[in-house]
Amino acid sequence: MSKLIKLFLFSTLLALASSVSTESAKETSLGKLTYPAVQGKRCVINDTMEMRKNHMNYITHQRAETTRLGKRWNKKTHKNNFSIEKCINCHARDEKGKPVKLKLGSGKLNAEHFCQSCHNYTAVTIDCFSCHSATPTGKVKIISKSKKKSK
Amino acid sequence: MKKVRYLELEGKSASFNFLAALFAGMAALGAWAFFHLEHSGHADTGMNNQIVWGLPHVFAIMLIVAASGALNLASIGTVFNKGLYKPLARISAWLSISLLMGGVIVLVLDLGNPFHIDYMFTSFNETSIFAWNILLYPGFFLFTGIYLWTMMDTSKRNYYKSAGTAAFIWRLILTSGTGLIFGLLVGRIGFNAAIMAPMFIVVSFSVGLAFFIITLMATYKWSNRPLGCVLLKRLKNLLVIFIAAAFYFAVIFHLTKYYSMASQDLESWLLFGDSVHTKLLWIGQVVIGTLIPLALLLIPRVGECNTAIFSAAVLVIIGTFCQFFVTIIGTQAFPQQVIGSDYQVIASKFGDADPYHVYSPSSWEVMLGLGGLGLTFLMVLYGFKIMRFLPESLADKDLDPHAKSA
Amino acid sequence: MSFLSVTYILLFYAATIILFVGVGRRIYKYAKTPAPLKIPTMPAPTTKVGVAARLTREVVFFESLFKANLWTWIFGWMFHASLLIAFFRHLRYVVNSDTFLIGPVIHWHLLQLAGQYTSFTLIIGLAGLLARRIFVDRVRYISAPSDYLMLLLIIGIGVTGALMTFVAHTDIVALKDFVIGLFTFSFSALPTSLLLLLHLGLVIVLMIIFPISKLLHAPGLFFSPTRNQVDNSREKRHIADWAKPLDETRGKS
Amino acid sequence: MSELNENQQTTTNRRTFLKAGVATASMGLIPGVNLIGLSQAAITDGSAASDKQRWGMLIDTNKCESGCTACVDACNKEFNIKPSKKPSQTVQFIRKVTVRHKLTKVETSLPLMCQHCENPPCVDVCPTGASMKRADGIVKVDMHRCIGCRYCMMACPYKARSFIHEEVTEQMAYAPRGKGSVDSCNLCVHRIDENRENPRNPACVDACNSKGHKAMIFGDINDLKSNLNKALKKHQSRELRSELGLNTGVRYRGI
Repeated sequence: MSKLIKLFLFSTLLALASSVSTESAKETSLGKLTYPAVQGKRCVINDTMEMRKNHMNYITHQRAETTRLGKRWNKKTHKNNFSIEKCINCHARDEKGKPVKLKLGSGKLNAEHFCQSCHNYTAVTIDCFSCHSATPTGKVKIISKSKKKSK
Repeated sequence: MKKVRYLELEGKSASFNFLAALFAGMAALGAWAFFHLEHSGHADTGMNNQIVWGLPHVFAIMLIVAASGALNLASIGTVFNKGLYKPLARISAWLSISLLMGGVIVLVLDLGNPFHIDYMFTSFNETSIFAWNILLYPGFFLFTGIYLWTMMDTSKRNYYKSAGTAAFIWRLILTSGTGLIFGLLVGRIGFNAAIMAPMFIVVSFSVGLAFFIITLMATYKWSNRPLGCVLLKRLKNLLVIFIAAAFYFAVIFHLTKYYSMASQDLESWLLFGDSVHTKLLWIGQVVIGTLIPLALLLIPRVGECNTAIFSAAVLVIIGTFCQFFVTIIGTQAFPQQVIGSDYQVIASKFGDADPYHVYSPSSWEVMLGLGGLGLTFLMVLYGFKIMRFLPESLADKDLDPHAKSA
Repeated sequence: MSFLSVTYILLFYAATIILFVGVGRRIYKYAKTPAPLKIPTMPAPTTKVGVAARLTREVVFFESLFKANLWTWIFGWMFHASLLIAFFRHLRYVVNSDTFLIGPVIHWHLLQLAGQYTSFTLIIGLAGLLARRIFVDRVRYISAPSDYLMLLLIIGIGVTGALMTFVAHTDIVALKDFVIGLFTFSFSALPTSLLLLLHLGLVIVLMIIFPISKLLHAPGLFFSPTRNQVDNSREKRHIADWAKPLDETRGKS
Repeated sequence: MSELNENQQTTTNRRTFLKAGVATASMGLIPGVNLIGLSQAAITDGSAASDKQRWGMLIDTNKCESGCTACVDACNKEFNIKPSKKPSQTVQFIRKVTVRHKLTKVETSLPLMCQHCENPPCVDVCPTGASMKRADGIVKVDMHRCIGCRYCMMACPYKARSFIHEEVTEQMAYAPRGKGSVDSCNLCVHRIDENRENPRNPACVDACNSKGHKAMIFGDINDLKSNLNKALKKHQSRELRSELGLNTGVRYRGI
């Protein structure tokens, strides 16, 4: 047992020494992903980490209220509108604001699609788009050319 | 009465391996069909917006109904204290569990969104008899499982009778529930009838017993175990009564439906029309499923304790299949009265004016149904191999001596 | 990169080395240990194919446990089957949606749905095994602290995993970056979530403990003479390797 | 079961169901656990559909032209419904039927769709509560819960529902619809929810009006000032399959 402990202590020291060199973050397949910012209102929750973790909780909670009780949030004025339509409308676009389709011509899922990019990376299937439209409608105004997705 | 010894099947014979391969193949077909339909949607089935429940449901309902009927033999032994049947109780209970598993699997795999199945338990709609049925199935597994356990574990002998009674009551509720899936369809003239519940129970008696007889005779024949004629004759007499009772209920059902003006069109089309359902009803249900089996069982002849009983049981299953086909699909096939009894629809793009809706099942549906059947018998086969369900001998001399005089 | 991330990275490498070297050594030892006698549990298969089939049944269904003790089998099998599904579900941290595994090998959607619920069956199975050690007198008597430790350790892993699925989600994109980083030696920070740290910490402990614990029954099963021997003692004389020279000298004399 | 249960059901999805138990067990143990259910309670500021309203329709079959399918076409366009490969599997929300009175032999043409019953059999039979009635009387399908058992189609006296047999592409953003679920007319709920005080007509009604037939009047039955309420008071109307006592929201005049 004492051997193990020694090994760990040694490892930790090594870690501290090498932590500087491992600092540079690597580019994963996600690193390439860009999406435009939309003019005016900020996104519902301006916290990428929070949305990455809990987007389904926000969506599922509100979808029950919308579908079953008829609670709809004004698409333009309400900031806490988690309708999937609104998500898609801003996010499923390329840098020029053009809609990005979820499925490529061959029927294969498009890893460039905003939702699919992460889901593709983490191999989690999406159930939403068997019913919901995954393509934006209308137009959005783009202010910044593109924003690198922060790691 | 000798103490009954139970022994597993050895499971090494060629016939065993052949059957195992056959049933596994059937189950694999079912799985293939499921994954195909899950991918392509129900577009590749013969079901449509008129015939919304098709062949898979016929298979599923028949297996589920047969499941509760197969438990009958165990109930007669335990609840009604008929000693002759007690050695059959384990086979009976295991067969019923297997049949229910096969049926429920088919029912579930036919769903449009099988991956939403968890909502069945998390958002339960208490006004839906279907939702109640979904609770009744696990309950049946639980009660029958406990019952089986009390039979096999001698230390739990004290609970044997109460467990058997509970399973018996549960199975009656279960089959009533299955019948009421159709009996409570207020909008469909062809279903909506209280008699559906008892009719399903009586049908379960006959088809469940038929499945039991086939299983018993085939198993004992192939494993070279003795199976006495006295026992078979008792089963034969039971089968006669059940076939007759099921037929009686069917007659009353069709009679009342025919007598009511609301459903007379539908009934006269079913009984005297030119569709496949009429043929299935008369040739399948009446001739093959009722008259021939009754003749086989009742006309005195040599060797009646073997071939005749087995054939009759097979025919009863075929007949019951036809009956459910007509009940489930035939009733949907006749255009529904959508406006009111004072109006007749003469033109519609949605088939309301058709003489009847045509249903031609695809091979996927057949495969799904056969998959359920395959799974059932795979479970039966391996259950017999792994567990001590089968009495070593069911020869007359080894059974309850009082049975002979009774 | 934080001190915590670096620690976990190093611990993972250390644990992996310990696990593979340790288990490898054990397997080598098992393989070298002679079986002096022909002792397959009867009835045993008489051919090598039969032995393979028997071992397969043993691995997949836990056949002998089924025959020995039904309760233990129910909980044990439930736990191991859930563990298998959990393993497949965790594959998403190393492969992406384009993997060849999806489709013909694994029905991903089914796996995700099943995986959520098997976290419960996993915990229930382990809880049953723990209850067995606590409440069955005969088993309690022979239970060593390490028996409890193993159960509690895996229960801990299961519970923290389930909590991350159902209560406090983890940023799995960042987690995957971390895991991929371990494989490609281009390191990413570990997302700081207490549950995740606990979960991974317990996994590391399990990996380290594995080669010196009863969990070695996993590879050990394949080397157990009662299971892996052919019942051919009449047809073929069985001589252990170390006995061969002795045997030869005896033959000559 | 009605009101209370409806509200309960909306908040109970599988996640929260399972979460409740786990959360209770873990709250004391883990600091920083974010109970999403609690944090979200405050952000719902849309208003729910109210039972003070009941949406319905009066269809005057005298004004309905027999060859005209404007309502059906408009519906198919509104929901982007395309014909299936097998015609019998095509989705239909509304259809035109021609009926003949058994006694008088008078032939009448009328549109037939979900009748938005007060006591809908489809809602009673649905095992998961996916088939549902909103507080304002709209009967529709919550596809998130629909398991695709088709029992509602068996139960509906009007054959108003369709099963979606094949994959759907290019759904309208406001009207999700997908393979394996059941769907039906929802009175264009997306139009109603835009402004419940003065909603746009459903697509079929708009189409009928623009054709000049004006055979369909849509509105709030409970609103005494609505055209629908006035028309229903003025004219004798009937519900289809009235013997079932379903109290439908869609009424017919002239048959």
